[in-house]
Amino acid sequence: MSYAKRSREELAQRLASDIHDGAYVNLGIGLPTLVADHLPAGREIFLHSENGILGMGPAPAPGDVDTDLLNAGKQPVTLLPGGAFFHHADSFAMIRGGHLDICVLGAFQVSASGDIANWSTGEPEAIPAVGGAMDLAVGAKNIWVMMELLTRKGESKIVPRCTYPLTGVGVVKRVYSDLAVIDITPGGLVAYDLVPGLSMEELQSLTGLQLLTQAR
Amino acid sequence: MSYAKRSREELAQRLASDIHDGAYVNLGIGLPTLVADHLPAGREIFLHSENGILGMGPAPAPGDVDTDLLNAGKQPVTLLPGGAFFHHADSFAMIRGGHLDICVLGAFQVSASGDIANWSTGEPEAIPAVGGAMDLAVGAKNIWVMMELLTRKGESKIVPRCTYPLTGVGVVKRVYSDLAVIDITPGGLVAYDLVPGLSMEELQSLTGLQLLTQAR
Amino acid sequence: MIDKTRSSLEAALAGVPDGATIMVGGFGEAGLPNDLVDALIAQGAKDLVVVNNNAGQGERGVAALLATGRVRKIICSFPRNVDSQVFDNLYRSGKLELELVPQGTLVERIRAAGAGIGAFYTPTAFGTELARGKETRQINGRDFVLEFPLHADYALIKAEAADRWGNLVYRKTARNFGPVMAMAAKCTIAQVNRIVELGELDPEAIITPGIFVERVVRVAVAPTAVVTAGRK
Amino acid sequence: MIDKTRSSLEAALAGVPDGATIMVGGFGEAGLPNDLVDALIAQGAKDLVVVNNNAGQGERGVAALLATGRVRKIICSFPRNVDSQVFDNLYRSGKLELELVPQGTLVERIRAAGAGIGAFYTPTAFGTELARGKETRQINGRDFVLEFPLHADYALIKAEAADRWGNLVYRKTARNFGPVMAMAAKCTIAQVNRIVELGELDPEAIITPGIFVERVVRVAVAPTAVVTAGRK
Repeated sequence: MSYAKRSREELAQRLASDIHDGAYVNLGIGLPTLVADHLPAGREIFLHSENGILGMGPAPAPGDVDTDLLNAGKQPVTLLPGGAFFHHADSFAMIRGGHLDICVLGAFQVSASGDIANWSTGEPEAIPAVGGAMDLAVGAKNIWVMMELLTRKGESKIVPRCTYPLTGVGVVKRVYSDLAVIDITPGGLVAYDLVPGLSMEELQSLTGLQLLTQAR
Repeated sequence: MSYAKRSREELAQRLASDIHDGAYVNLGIGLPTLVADHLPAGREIFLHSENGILGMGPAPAPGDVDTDLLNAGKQPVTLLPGGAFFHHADSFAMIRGGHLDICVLGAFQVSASGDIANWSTGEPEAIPAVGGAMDLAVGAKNIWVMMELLTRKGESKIVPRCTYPLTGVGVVKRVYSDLAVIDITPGGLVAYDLVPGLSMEELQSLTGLQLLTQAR
Repeated sequence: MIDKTRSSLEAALAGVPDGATIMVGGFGEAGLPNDLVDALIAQGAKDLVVVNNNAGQGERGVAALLATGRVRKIICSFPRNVDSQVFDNLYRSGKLELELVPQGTLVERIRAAGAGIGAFYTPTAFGTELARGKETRQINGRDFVLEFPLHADYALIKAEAADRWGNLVYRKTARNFGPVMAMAAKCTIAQVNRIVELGELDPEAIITPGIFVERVVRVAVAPTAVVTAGRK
Repeated sequence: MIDKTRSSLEAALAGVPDGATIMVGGFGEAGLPNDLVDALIAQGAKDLVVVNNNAGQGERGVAALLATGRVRKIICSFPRNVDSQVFDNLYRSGKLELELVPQGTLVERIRAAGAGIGAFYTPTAFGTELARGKETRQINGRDFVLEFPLHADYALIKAEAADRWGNLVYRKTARNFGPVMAMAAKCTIAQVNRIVELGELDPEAIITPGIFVERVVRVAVAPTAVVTAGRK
C-alpha cells in the first residue's frame, strides 16, 4: 500500500479542528505556530503567549509591525479586540496554574507514558536553552504534541522511553503527527485518523510500538 | 518631680518628625493612624494601605466620600496625585518583601528583645482576629511601635518577655511612647526624649527595666 | 461567540453544589459582592466553606449567609468586628469552624493556588500561635513557615466593568482580593456595574484577563453605602 | 520634593559596584533597556552576575556587556540563539558561568525575592536535568521542586512612561520582566520614553508603583528596530 504523509499545513489544520470554541491555547515555538493560521471559522479561540498576551491575533501587515508587540517566538503579532497584556509572572501563573486548556508543543521524542523531550539533544557540546518549555509542559490541562512521527532517519519519535533529556514527565495526552493521531492513555497508545492508505500494521511496524484502535 | 505625659497628638507629632522625606510608610490601625495628620510640611511621605493603596491622602470632605476608596481601617480616604491602586497580593508583596521603610504599629506589649504582641489578649473567650498585623510585623524595614508606656493599671507595656500571644519575634526597633522614646538595640534599651520633668531613674522605676542613655 | 455574561443573578449562581468552597471578595464595603452572596443564599447550597477577609459584618452579605446555617467553616484573617454578631454567636456556640490566617498569608495562599505553586515559605507568623504545628525552616538565617495553597470551587467577586470575554477592571480599593481569588477558583463569578463592548477595555489596564472568569452578571449600582469607621 | 528622574544615563548608573548582581529586563526586542546597558558598560563595573531571559543577541545590549568580559555569570532561560555568538564563544571557552532556569521558574524566583517568600515548590522541571540535585516534595500526590528567590542589587528595565515618584507604565509586550525585576532589586533603574507630570498616569493602570523604582531616565525614542524572526 502507498500513502502520503500529511503536509505541515494539513497537520496544523487537523489539530486546529480539535480546538473547542472558547479554548485558551498556547502554541509552542516552531511547528505549532502554524496552527494559528488554521483556527476553525466560527469559533473564538484565545491564544496565549508566555511573554504576556492573551487574545493574540495574526501577524501584522508588513507596514504595521510594532516591535513592542511580539509573540514568544519574538515575531511581530497583533492583539485582538478584547485581548490583554500582563507581565511575565502573571503569564506563567496562568501557565503553571493550569488555566490553559491546551498547549501544543513540538518534540524530539514522546514516550509511551507521556514523557516529552523537546529542549535539549543532550549532546555534550550543545549549549542548553529551555525557555518556557518545562513550564508549559507541566501547566496546561492538555498537552498536545505536534510533530512528524519519524526522524529523518526513519526512527519513531514516539518511543518506549525517551533517550533525550526530558522536558516533562507523564504530561502528553495526545500526539498529532503527519501519519496519525495517537492518544496516550492509561490503557496504552490509541491510534486513529491514520493517513489514507496507511494500515495500522504498517504504523505499528514504523513505530515499533503496540498501538490500540479502541474507540475514543 | 512632676511631669506631663505626651498627649496622643503630641506623640503622633513626635513620631512623625522622625519620618524622612521620601519614606514609604504603613500606619497601623488605631493610634498610629493619627500620625497621618502630623506629617512634617515640606516632606513627601508615601502612605501605604494594605488594601491596595500607595500615596494615600487624608480623609475626604464629608460630601466627597467614596465607598470604594477606604483605608485598612475601612475608613474613607483619598488618593494623592501620583498614587496607585493594586490588589491584595501585590500589596502584601510590598509588605513582606521589605519595601516599606517604616511601619508604625500599636501594641499591647513589646519585649526587651523586640517581640511584639498586638493581636490577641489570649483570653480564652476572645474571638481571635489578626488581619495584616503579623505580615506588617515581619515586613517593614523599621517597625516602630506607638503606644502609651503604661497600662491603665500602671504596668509597663515594655516587658522582659511578652505574656500576650506574639505577633512577631524580634522585630521592633523603636517604641514611641507618651513618656519617652526607647530604641531596642542589640546592646539593650536606649531611652531618650523623656518628657520634661521625668528622670531616667523614674522611667526605670516605672518600667522595671534597665534603660541606657547612650547617645543614639 | 463566547459570551460569559449571564442575564440574572440566579443564572450566574446556577449549579453550586453542597460542600463547595467559595471565596468571597471584598474588604470593608469596597468590593463586597453582596448581590451574588444574596443569590447564593437563594440558591440554597449548604455545608459550604467560605473564604473571605472577614466573617461578615452587620446582617447582609456574608453575615446573612452565615445566619442561614449553611456554612460549615470560614477561612479569614479578621472575623471579629464591632458588628460581627452573627459570626460571634455561631462561633461561640461551636456551630462554625474558624481557620484564622494572617491577611498576607491568606492572599498569598490564594495566589499560590492560582499560580500552580505547591507550597511556599513565608516569614509571617513565625514564632506565633498561628504557626503552631506548622513546618518551619531556616533559610539564609531567617525563619519561615510553610504554607499551602488555598483553592476554591467558586469565587464571588465584584468588579467595575466587564466585557463578554470576562475581562475585568475594578474601581479603587474595591480591587482588593478580587483579582487573586479569580485565579484560584474553578469558577469565578463576577458582579459588575457595567458591561462594555469587546475592545472597550484598555488592554494595558485590564486587571483580570478573561481566562480567570467564567460568568459575569450586571447588577444595579447600589446607592452609596454608609461607611462605619474603625473596622479592620 | 521627591524626584527620581536623573538627567543623564551616566547619573542613572552611578555607583554600581564590582560584583553586583544585575537584572536586565526585556524579551526579544521588546523592553530591552539597551541604553542603560550601554551606560553600564561605560560605567565600568566588573565581575557582574547578570539575570536576563536570554544571554544577549547580536552585538548590542547584553551581548556587548558580555563582550567586555566583565560578566562572571549569567542566569537565564534561553541563552542559545541564532545570533548569540558572543555568549556562545565565552561559554564554550569557559569564561562565563551559566545557570539555566526554566522561564517560569526564573520569573517566579524573581517575584519571590520581591515578595519576601523564602522558597517555593514548583512542578516545573520535576524529573528533568534542571532539577538535578534539588530538593523535591510530593504534595497532594504531585511532585514539586524547591526553588529559592533570586535577588538583585540592580534592575535595569525599560518602560513607556514614568512620573517623578517612579510610577511606571509599559507598552504592550515590552512589559514582560520589568515589573517583577523592579520588585526584586535593591535599586531599580528605568529608562523611559516619556516623563509625565505627577497625577497624569491613571492610578488604576500604573503597573509598577514608585516604591519599586529608585531612578528614572528619559532616553531618545529609538527608531523602529528590525525584528528577526524565529528566536526564543
